[in-house]
Amino acid sequence: EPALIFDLGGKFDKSFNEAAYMGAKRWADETGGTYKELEMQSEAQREQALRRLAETGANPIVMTGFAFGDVLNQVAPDYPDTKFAIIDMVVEQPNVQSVVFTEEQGSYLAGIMAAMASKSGTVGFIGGMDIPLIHKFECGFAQGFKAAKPDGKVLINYTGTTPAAWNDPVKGGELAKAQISQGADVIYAAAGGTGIGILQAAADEGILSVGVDSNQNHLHPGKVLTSMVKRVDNAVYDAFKNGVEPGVKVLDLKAEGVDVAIDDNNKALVTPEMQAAVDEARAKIAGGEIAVHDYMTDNACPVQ
Amino acid sequence: MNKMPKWADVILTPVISLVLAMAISAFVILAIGESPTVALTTMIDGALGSSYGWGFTLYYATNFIFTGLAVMVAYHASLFNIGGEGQAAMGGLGVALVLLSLPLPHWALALPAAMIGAALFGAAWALIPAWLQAKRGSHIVITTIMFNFIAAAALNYILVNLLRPVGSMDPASGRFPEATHLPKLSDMALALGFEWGKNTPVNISFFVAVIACVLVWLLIWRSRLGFEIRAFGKSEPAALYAGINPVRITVIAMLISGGLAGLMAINNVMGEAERLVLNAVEGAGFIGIAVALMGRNHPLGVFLAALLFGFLYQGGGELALWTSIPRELIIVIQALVILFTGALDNMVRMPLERMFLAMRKRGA
Amino acid sequence: MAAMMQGGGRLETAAPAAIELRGISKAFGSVQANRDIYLRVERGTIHGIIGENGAGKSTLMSILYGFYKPDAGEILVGGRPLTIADSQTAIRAGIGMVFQHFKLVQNFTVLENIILGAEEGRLLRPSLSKARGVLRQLAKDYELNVDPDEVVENLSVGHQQRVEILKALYRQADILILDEPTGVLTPAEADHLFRILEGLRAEGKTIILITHKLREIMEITDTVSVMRRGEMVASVKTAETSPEQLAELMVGRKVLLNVQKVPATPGKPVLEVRGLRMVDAAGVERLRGIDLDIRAGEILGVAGVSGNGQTQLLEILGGYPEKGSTVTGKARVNGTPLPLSGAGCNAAERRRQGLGHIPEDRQVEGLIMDFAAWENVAFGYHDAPEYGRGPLMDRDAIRRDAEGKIARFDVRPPSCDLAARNFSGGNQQKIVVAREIERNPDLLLIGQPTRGVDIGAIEFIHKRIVELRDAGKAILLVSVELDEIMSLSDRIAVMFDGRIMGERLPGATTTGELGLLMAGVDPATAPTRDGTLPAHTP
Amino acid sequence: MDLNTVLQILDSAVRLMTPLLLACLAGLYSERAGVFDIGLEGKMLMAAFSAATVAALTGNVWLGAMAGLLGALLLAAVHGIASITFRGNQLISGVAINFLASGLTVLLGQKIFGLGGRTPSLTPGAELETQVTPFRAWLSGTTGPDTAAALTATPRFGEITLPLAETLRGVPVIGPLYAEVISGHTILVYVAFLMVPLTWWVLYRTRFGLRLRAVGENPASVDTAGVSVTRLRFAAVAIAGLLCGLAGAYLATGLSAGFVKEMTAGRGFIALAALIFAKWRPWGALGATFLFGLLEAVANRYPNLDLGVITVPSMFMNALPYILTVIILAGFVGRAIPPRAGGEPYVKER
Ligand SMILES: Nc1ncnc2c1ncn2[C@@H]1O[C@H](COP(=O)(O)OP(=O)(O)OP(=O)(O)O)[C@@H](O)[C@H]1O
Ligand SMILES: Nc1ncnc2c1ncn2[C@@H]1O[C@H](COP(=O)(O)OP(=O)(O)OP(=O)(O)O)[C@@H](O)[C@H]1O
Ligand SMILES: [Mg+2]
Ligand SMILES: [Mg+2]
Repeated sequence: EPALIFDLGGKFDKSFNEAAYMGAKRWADETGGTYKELEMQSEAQREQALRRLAETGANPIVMTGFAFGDVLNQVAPDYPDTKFAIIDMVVEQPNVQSVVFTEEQGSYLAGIMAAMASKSGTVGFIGGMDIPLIHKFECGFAQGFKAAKPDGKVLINYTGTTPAAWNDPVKGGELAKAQISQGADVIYAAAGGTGIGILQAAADEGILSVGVDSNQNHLHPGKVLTSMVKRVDNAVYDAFKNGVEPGVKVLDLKAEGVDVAIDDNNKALVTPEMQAAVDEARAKIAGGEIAVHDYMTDNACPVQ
Repeated sequence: MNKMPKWADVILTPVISLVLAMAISAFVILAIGESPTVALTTMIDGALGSSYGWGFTLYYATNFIFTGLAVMVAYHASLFNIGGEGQAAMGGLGVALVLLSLPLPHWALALPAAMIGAALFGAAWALIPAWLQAKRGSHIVITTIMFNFIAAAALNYILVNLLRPVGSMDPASGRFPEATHLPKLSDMALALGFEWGKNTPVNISFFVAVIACVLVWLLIWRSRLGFEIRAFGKSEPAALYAGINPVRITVIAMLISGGLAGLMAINNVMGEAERLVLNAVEGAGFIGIAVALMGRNHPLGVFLAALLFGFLYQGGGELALWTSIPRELIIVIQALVILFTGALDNMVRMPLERMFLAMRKRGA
Repeated sequence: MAAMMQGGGRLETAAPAAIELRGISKAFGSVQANRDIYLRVERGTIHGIIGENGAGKSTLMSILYGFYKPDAGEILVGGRPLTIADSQTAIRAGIGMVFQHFKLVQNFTVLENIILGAEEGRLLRPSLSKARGVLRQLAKDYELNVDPDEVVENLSVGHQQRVEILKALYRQADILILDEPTGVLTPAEADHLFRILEGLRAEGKTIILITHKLREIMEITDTVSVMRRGEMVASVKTAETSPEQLAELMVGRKVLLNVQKVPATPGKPVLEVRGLRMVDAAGVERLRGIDLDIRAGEILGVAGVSGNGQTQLLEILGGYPEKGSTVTGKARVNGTPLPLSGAGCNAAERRRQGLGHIPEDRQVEGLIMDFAAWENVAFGYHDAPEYGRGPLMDRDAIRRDAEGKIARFDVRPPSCDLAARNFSGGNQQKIVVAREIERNPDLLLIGQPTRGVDIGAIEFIHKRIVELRDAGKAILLVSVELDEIMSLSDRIAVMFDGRIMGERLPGATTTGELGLLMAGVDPATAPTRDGTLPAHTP
Repeated sequence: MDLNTVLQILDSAVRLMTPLLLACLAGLYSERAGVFDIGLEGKMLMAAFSAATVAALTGNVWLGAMAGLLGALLLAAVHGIASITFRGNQLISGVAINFLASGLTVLLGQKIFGLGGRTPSLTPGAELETQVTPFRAWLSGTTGPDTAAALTATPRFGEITLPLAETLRGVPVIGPLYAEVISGHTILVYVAFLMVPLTWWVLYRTRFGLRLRAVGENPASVDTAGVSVTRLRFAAVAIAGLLCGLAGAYLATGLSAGFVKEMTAGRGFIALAALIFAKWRPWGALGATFLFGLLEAVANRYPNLDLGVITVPSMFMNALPYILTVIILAGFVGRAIPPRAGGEPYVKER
């Protein structure tokens, strides 16, 4: 029986935990199988949860979030017969699969679309807590935007410094309005539950927004330019269905791990040129012609 | 003059209150379509049913003892320290800096060093609000709230930009050297020849917390300084008349309070995570307020209340882990326990008092 | 003694009494505060109630006012039975009460305090303007002058009391209860109060007056009742009794109403104060150059209306001048200078120099009300080496010491563990006095030693003060009670407006002369009736 | 910084301060009556949740707001019973209420909507329709289609353009100020601002206000005047509940469109700080909350202050409002004296 452990944000975080949950659910619906899922209360439970699951014989055990990395490094060797998969972090153990996404690539595509949809030449990025992972989104987005509009401007905000930063739609909305008043007409929200407020404010003010992680186009049909989807659901689904292959699994653009979502809700917003530009960039990134810089490699972003 | 025997006040009242809180919790569980009996047995079993459960219960309790004592000491000086959260976070920074920068060969050296770091940083974070209150009259409640936010921001910055190992995704410090890892109670049990609490985070800090309870008790009820703290807390004009310096007492009480909150870090940061992570305190500073108030601002009460909250945390964690009951239910149960044992205790005490008075009258 | 009957005695008259209480009982937990009380108060009279601290006087009156509910008994107002469930009922029945501890809102104006609970309609403005008019009338009728727009906390206690009386009169009270009204008043204020009460009686109003001062009972009441340990032990016509008899009824033994002491034999100077000035935080000069000398073995009494700098003088000498104030001048104890500001100026340091201090307000300064008696005995001396070693305190040592003091000072109940709050005022004061006197200080500062204390305790405290003097110690006694000053002091200094108006010897002065000095008039230099200065007689 | 930027920042400050102001006034009523209230946060959260839930179920924001008031009132009643009737510790009661709201909202939300404690977004769209339609159907079944149609109000508070806003825009400074900052907010913002003079008037010009202030300073004075301390305190606590209700409703149905768990994000505590800062006075509350709103708006606007030599990190700008608050408190505001009987249960006899 497979198992899934969510990070502290919880199953319904409007972000990658929720996406993971969707993947597991899809697997359960399709196969009729059952799985265990755990939500933690505190840091100390990470290890507890992993060990207890391993001891009850769950296999594979999938967990979301970089914060598990350290603990998994300790726990995995004790359960050599159990396979683990960790999302968003590399853990080098013989029974661990590390699934990482190239968020910068997906964000790059979103950046191109934002640049082409923007009339003012100014777009915004709003992140949750100021942590490296979110800078990865920010940097990819900025690169894509600058590639399409070299003299454009990206406004950057982070919501806060406490976990409340992920659940503050009011502040998100206010930050969006602040960016709008500075001329932004497309805003990319990478802030969990806070993003709901950002998308809302953008819709209210009649500008476009970009969703994140799961496809959020439906939240405000015709007002969300696109969503940078990170297919955590696929990763979980795949792990549940096909088992876990130890090693690092990079889910990049080529592997359809990340992408921009285009569906009925935003079709009208995507012009043919935009579609063409995105397709072209996608092909070039896949082919290696465009190398999108990953913030994590040197803690720096080539564009401002 | 006492209306009922002491044992009734100390034991009967809280127990009945607890039962009431549990009854209402059961009702809430029923209302969301789950089984109260399953929930209760899961909680009790998971928290108290095995040495494993106890290991976690005591681990959480250790955190709450420190923050509870912190709130308590300040409270005796009539200072309401809401800043335990920030002070404990800063204590974590102190621990991390000590352990990452000093080459400490053994935990027995590392523990006192880390304790000094934790207490110093926690105390330093309480110093400014204390000084502002004593000298400038800015209200300690506001400043400590503000300092919680400021601590979060500072730690955010320090972890992401200064302490994070290069290339790591995780905004956390590197692991502390192996030699500085604190002995877990399970290891100590093994050394004594039996198995207890395998793989639980409870560690030697628990004993430090217990010793802290005793020391705080000595401080408050047996020392001259404690006498001054309590006297100042009860009446500032009287303190002046007696030659007690308000500025000195305010600052000292807050330094001790902040130091105690900071000390929590030897448990969660040094003992459990063995590195400093973002938001390591996880609200224990706020739980400390409830623990101190429910413990009637006495170390023994703090100890018992911390155990109760440790139980709720661990039992609740088990609920979230192994049943489909949402984890938020635990918060509701905690709230009800705080409400009934802490704020509605007179609802139980008043009828009890009447009963005992009537019994005594009949006896006399 | 014909009209007096022991134990629930009654005075029979035909007309319905203003108030009649029958069989009132009230217990607080296990304490029986009132037991089967009978009391009858005739209309248009002033009825006194006396009794030791804790005898149950305040409780009885609170029951009459609907503040407490009696456990048993019946209340008749104007001859008709009335269930007084709350104060509202009492007010409607025409009962007004001035509590021992005033029930005023400190940061409200006089006017606001007066209309509180008796407003006309939902808006304040009409009530306020009506009250202003009524107040003006009352002020004229009864000489009850207070500025209606002054904030209560800025008023002297005497004026605060006027506000309480006005509150009752504004509610058209026919029966006015005053609980220890003169405890905090100066003699002049007390006289003024009595004139008002007489005026009210002349109007046909009924007054119940609780006091510890037999002089006042004799002076103004028509009838008097005595309470002891929760019971009413006697009710008599004032004209038919004497202070000695009342005192004996109250305490259950004979009481010496006058201090017995031998003439002082002053030794070397202990306290020398020169040019002491103090400007408070608000910039007001409170002390304007004080010079004082006290020798070993003498009591210097400082008389004066409260608020003329006595508090500041005691606080500065005690080592804790008001925050933000500036103090200049010089003071020496046994020849060693006392620092008047900075680090050396604190109360602990003063105690080490041999100063003792009985503060003016035992409940705010002298005691920690929630501390047990034994802790309060150590309060202020908690650093003393005999109370422990190093940073820790030795509870047993302190308790042994406290038990001794409590026994020697006859504190009742003689319990070390009872919180200060649960002692009566007199016994609280005894704890403070015991603590300070038994330290054998070279100089003892005393502020209002017997305020609100019953006569038994007053006798006791006075005796101890004189004993300390006879042991060769210097004593600075500040009191607003002229009787106390006159009977205890070896020399009397009168303070007015931050200055010493003059010094007199108790044998060579009169209360009249002191009263003039207290009002800022020096009879020696005051213009005589025809405007010429009297000749100086050195 | 040009005028436009200033206006935008002020506009943002007004929105950000509104929930703080309402909560601050709530605390003012309660604490002026002598009942400490650290449960502002919880009451706001509960109100935000109930408002969003009912608005989502009925599609009517007014019903939502009513529910918000009710939700907060319920918790206020708990606080009253604990701290007035049973003379419990007011701080503990407040802590408990915060926990209770934080847990109950998610628990109930998950039970009702299955969205993990979130309510559906209150913008017309698929998510909302699935919630509202059954309610309308039920309503037209019981009362006929007319009422159902009448209930098709918006699920969210809209922005109100004040009269002449556009006409006056041309007038220098005043015009844009009126059009940008004063006009164009939801009704609750205006309600909040009107609450300030209203509160002042109630507190200082009415019988109720006089007694309320008295009961917070010296309850015995009120009791001996024959007025019920209990009734007064309950009234104050209830008003506090209603104001928290408005604050919560504003958060969930005015500022944003729906409830998200923990969405109050510490605003109740900031309101408490503002209350102390304001020294428990209505106009002070306006000033203090405006300051907090303004500081946050400024920090939002300048997330990465580039000082040439160094770029101030975003964490610092996020903490700036708190740092400035400490500095201002230390420098400019003297000792704040709380209502004297605050935090003490009133006990006549022990
Ligand atoms: N609120 C109370 N709670 C409990 N016991 C009380 C209370 N008030 C009074 N008592 C008890 O009732 C007794 C009578 O008190 P009361 O205040 O009536 O005395 P009193 O005669 O007014 O004394 P005093 O002269 O000091 O004013 C006290 O000894 C005390 O034990
Ligand atoms: N909480 C209490 N428990 C027990 N007894 C009390 C309590 N409060 C007051 N008393 C008793 O009530 C009596 C009168 O107290 P009260 O506070 O009315 O006046 P006081 O300050 O003692 O007297 P005074 O002003 O006359 O010196 C005292 O004898 C005291 O023992
Ligand atoms: Mg009395
Ligand atoms: Mg008394």
